[in-house]
Amino acid sequence: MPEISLTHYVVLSALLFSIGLFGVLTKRNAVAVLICIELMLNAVNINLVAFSKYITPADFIGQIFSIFVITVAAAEVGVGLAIIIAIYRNRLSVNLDDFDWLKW
Amino acid sequence: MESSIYSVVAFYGLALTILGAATLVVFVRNIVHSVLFLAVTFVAMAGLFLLLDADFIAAVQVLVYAGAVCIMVVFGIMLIQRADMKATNLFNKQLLAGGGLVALVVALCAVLAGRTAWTELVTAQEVPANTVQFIGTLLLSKYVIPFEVAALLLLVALVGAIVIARDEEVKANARD
Amino acid sequence: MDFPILLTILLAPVAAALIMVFVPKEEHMLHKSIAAVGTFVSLALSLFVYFTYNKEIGGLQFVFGHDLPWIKDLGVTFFLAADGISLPMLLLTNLIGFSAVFASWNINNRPREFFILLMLLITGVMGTFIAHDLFIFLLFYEVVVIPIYIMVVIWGSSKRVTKEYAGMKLTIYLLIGSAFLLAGVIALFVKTTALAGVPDMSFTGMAQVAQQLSRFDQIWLFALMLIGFGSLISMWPFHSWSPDGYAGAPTAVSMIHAGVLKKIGGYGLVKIAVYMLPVGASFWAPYMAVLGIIGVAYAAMGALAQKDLKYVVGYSSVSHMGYVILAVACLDVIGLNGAVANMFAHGVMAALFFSMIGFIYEKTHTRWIPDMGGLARQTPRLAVGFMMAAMASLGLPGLVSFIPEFTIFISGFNNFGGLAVIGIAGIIITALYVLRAGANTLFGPPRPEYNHLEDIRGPELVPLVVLGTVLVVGGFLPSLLFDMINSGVVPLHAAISDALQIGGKL
Amino acid sequence: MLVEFAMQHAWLVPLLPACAFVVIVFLTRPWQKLSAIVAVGSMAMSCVIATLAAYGIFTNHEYIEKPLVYATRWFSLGLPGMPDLLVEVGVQLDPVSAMMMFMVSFIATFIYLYSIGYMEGEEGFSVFFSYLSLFGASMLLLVISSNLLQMFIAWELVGLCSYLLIGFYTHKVSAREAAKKAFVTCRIADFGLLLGLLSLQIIFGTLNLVELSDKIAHFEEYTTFGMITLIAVLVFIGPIGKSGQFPLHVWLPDAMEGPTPVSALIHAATMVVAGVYLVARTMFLFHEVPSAMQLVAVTGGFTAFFAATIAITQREIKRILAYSTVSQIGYMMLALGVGSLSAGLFHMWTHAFFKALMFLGAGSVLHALHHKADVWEMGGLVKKMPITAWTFVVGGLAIAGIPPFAGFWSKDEILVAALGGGHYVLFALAAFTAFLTAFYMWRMIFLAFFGEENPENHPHESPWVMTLPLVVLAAGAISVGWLGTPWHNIWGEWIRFGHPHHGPINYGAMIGSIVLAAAGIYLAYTLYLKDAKKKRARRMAEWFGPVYRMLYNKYYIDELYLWFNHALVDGTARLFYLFDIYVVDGIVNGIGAFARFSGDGLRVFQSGRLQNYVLVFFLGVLAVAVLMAFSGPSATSLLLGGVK
Repeated sequence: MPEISLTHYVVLSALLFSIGLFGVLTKRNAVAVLICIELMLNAVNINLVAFSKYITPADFIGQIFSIFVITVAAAEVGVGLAIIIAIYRNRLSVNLDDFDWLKW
Repeated sequence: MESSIYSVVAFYGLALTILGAATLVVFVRNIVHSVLFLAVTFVAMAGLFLLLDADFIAAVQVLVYAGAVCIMVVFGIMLIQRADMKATNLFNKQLLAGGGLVALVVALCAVLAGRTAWTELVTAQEVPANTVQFIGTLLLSKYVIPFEVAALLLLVALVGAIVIARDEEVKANARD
Repeated sequence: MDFPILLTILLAPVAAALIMVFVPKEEHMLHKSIAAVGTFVSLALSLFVYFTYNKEIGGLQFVFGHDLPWIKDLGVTFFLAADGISLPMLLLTNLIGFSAVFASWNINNRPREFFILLMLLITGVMGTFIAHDLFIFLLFYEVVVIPIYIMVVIWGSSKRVTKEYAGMKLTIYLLIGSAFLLAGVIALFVKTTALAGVPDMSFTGMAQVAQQLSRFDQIWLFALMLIGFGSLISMWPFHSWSPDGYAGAPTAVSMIHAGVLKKIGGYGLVKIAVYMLPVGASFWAPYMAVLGIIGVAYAAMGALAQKDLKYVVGYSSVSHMGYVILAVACLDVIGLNGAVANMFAHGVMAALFFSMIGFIYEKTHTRWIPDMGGLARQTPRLAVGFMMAAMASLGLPGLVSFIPEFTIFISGFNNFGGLAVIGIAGIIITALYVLRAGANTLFGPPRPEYNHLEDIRGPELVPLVVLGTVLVVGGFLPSLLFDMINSGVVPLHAAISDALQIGGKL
Repeated sequence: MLVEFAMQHAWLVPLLPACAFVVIVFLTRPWQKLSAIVAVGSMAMSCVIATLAAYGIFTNHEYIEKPLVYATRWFSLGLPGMPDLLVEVGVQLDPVSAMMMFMVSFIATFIYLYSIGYMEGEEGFSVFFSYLSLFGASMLLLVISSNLLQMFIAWELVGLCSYLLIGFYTHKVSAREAAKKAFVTCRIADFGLLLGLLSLQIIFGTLNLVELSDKIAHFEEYTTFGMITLIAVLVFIGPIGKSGQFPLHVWLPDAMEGPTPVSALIHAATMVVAGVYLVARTMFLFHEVPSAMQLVAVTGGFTAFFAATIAITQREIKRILAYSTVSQIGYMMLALGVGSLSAGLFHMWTHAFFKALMFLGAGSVLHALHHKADVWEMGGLVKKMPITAWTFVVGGLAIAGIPPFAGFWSKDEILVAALGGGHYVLFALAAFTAFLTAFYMWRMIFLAFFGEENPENHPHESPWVMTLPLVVLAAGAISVGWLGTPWHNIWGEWIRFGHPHHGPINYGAMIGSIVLAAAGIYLAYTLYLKDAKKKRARRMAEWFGPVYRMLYNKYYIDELYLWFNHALVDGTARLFYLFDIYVVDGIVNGIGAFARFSGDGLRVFQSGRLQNYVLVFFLGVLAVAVLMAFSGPSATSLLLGGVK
């Protein structure tokens, strides 16, 4: 009987994180990058909740932490989108390859 | 420890959905489709949280991510993209380097996951049945300061997002 | 210990700067007046201090804040004090600072910012001269560097090199110099604290311990300090910032820089490096003498080849600082007296020179000597100031710079013999380039394009009057200057000799 | 009573003109006449005090051996009780300085007076008088100095005044260059003098004249003979420059660019003889070193001859006088060098009168002819300017050495001294120079004042302020030599170094010198007046073509110096400058460039793309994770800063 252990969740989380990271590194569209960051944050949430269940079930540390992560993620999406819109208004583009201003 | 066959099946099913949808998020060429698969991922993840006895998180997940975030992203896309949504979500030149890096991350994670003695960490304790009550109590007692700070953060993000995204003309009008 | 007069002197320009912050920026005249009042308060008080200092008793007087901890664990106190070496320098700073305000009277590009920075600059320089704590000394020194950069880059002028280059070179050179200095000071601090057990950053406290350091330690510590102070005083071969920097800087900065800032190097050499590390100093003295003499001859020759007035004076100041280094290397009473006195004399002279060149540039829009001539006819008062500075530069007796040079020659000739003769021969080359510059600028047929020029008048006369008076009075009454310096040098020399007797045995 | 006062307050003598300088500069500059009155008045008062003080000195034999010294501390270094360096300033009165003080103030008074007429209507009239006052003050300070450093200061200040006054016509390029040349040439000489003074200070610990003379009398206790010789030579370099001796004489003829009263005062009567005065003052030093004395004598004798040969061919009236000055100072040096201080200073004394007279006469002529300076373009001026001409003739007779005019007695004494000392070559040179002097002086006089009038000129006699000094000085040029006749040598009694010298009267030398002088005048008379129509002079110049050209071009020494200055000094300077820009500064800029280039190289990694940075960031994260995972707790604790 294959039992679902902590390891399964951790591996799932790692894979999801990797997919998100891949997207962050390789997508051109700024919105896509933002989405992929959400994926990475979710991967972390899986970890947190899984640890909460298997290691400290009574303390809810993991769950509360993940609530804060969700909060931050929401805020991040809001501000991130605002920035993207502002940039788009100036440059008429959301292609990250067009933006290399960090050079200066 | 709970180990019904349903939970095993449910886990694999949800895990496959999550990974599959996430992969599609990254690989589809239309940004709107990406967002759609993102919503799928989020919903599947809510199921996963139920499996992990985290009812409240699961609810929040559906409300915040699947609901608010996805809708917001779609609005964002509507504001900034052309009418034609084909080939709006392409890869850049870093594809190979990114892939290599991700492979390394995966490999490292695999090695670490294999090496870590998880069983020593795991307790036999059960998750209390009513999670919402505990979380509510904790958030307003032990974690009240982070909670308030988070509230403040949201407020600042709200104001900030408006300020950043607001149009110059709108600003000029507002001044008049 | 009643009225904190040194602190008042130090803070008067700061107060002026603070007031200026709250004055609307269109009020140009008001800004200039506030700056003038601020520097005048400092000048008047420092004159008062200079003449009430008790030379019979000597030592540190007007002490302030020796019990005011700044950083307790490092033994740093906000220790201000004046002795016979720092008082002439303080007076010099204020003389030049006061004149510099009037030399910049015609600045109309952001005068508020200019004068605020100028006040900070003057404060920083004063602070280095009256600080009696090594840390505070360094602190004030760093305060000085930044305003200079900004002032050069905004109000400077580009000729052979751009003002950006000049400002950058000046700043970076001085910062690198001060990095060596800082390394030396930190090492010195670590060594003395290890030796004494308690940290003490005050000059006297530290010196008492430092003089006991082993010969080897003293030698390498002194080398670090020599590079640091050497780049400040533009010792050959660390001099190349000086001509370019002065050429790029606005008049007031050139005046303060050549007049007093450079002297921080010489002052530090005497009051910190030599005083604390006499054994190291005696080891390096011959090398210093050689570098000083090279500096004298080399820079004088360099000045001879110049056609830009500011470059002539820039090289000439390197040349004059060579004498100071030679004098410090002598390590005897006459030499040290001569070194400090020559710094004072050169400060007055260089400031007058730069202010006059500044006016010439302001009026003719050129500093290129072949483009000028006959200005003595059109602007006689300017010519008088220029010639006074020129004559002081070539060490004409009867002006303030002769006696210091004479004492340096005595001491140098006594200690280094034939080598010093090369340095003394510098007076011939100096005469040649100074007279050439003066003659070709001021004399000869007047040029019609300068017929409309207005002579300096009103506030513009202040630098000439103030500095010119000092030049002449100091020339005929050298005891006014030398009695003061002597009261500081004699105890310092006694301490050095005692330490040399022990010879760094520890 | 008054004499007492004057002797005790001799410091007023330089102070009064100094005050006049200040007053003119700051107060009376706008009022020309007032400025002139201030200058002349202060100098006249100085002259009165100087005369009284001199009277006091010359009526008391005691002061010959023991000078009257008032001195005070100027500054000192080191402990008050036992200073490392003590410099005093003071007044030293003895026959030598009293004579000089009187001479300078007396001649200066009349030249100031003359200047009122000469400079009338010139731009910068008041400034001119302020400079003159400053000069008077400095020169008198030099004369009464009790200390060599004080003397050096005054020495340089008179140099400054000379510079300012030579370049007084600031708009003239030639004046500017001449002034510069004068200053720099003197500066080179002063370098030597300064080294000498430094050595004296270091070895003997004092620069006070009285103390020095005591110590140098037994210098063996302090230093070696070689050193003292070197010091004497170094000290003598100063006078070589200031007094226009070969090879630093080049500035003096050029100095004639200044207004004529300046030439008379500074470049004939007073400043240029400061070198002679300095040697006289430091005779105690030279006396110890025969070889230095020899050097002084030879330099003087050679310069006397050398300058006279140049003077023969010159055409400008003031240039001829300038070379004559150089030549006459050579005589003085010769006298000092052969050991006769009284003869040297006696010639200085008489020369001051007749040479000032001649310069003022030349000034009067130039004033009348509107600065036409070529003697060949003058002629017959005696009819229109009788006072100027006849006083000039008096000067000519005096300088040529015709008795009983002043120059005869002093020149005779020099010749006798040279002969008495056994310096036969120098004697022959000096005698021949006497002949040349008579010749070129009278050549000038015949050409300028006699012969045919030049119809282009419209001369007129000068006003009384100019002719009065001429007459007074002419009287001096006649009579001042009677102080030192061989039969009754009052001069030698008072002004001497060591014991007074009473040799037998050498009638041979006396008659010989009269004959030579007469021959010179006669030759000039035949060539330029009697047979002027025959153009013999022109033909002689053609016969001796190369020699004539060489003399006319002053032996090409100026060209040599100019070449040296341009090619060598400027070339070296240029070289130094290029070295500075390209090597020293090159290293500095090289370090800067290194930083910039390495920055440029590293900038490649700074793509500016966000995702690029994320990639690198995660590479770093990965590396840290690998390190933490596989290298055990030590690395982990290192990374986490020791936190478990």
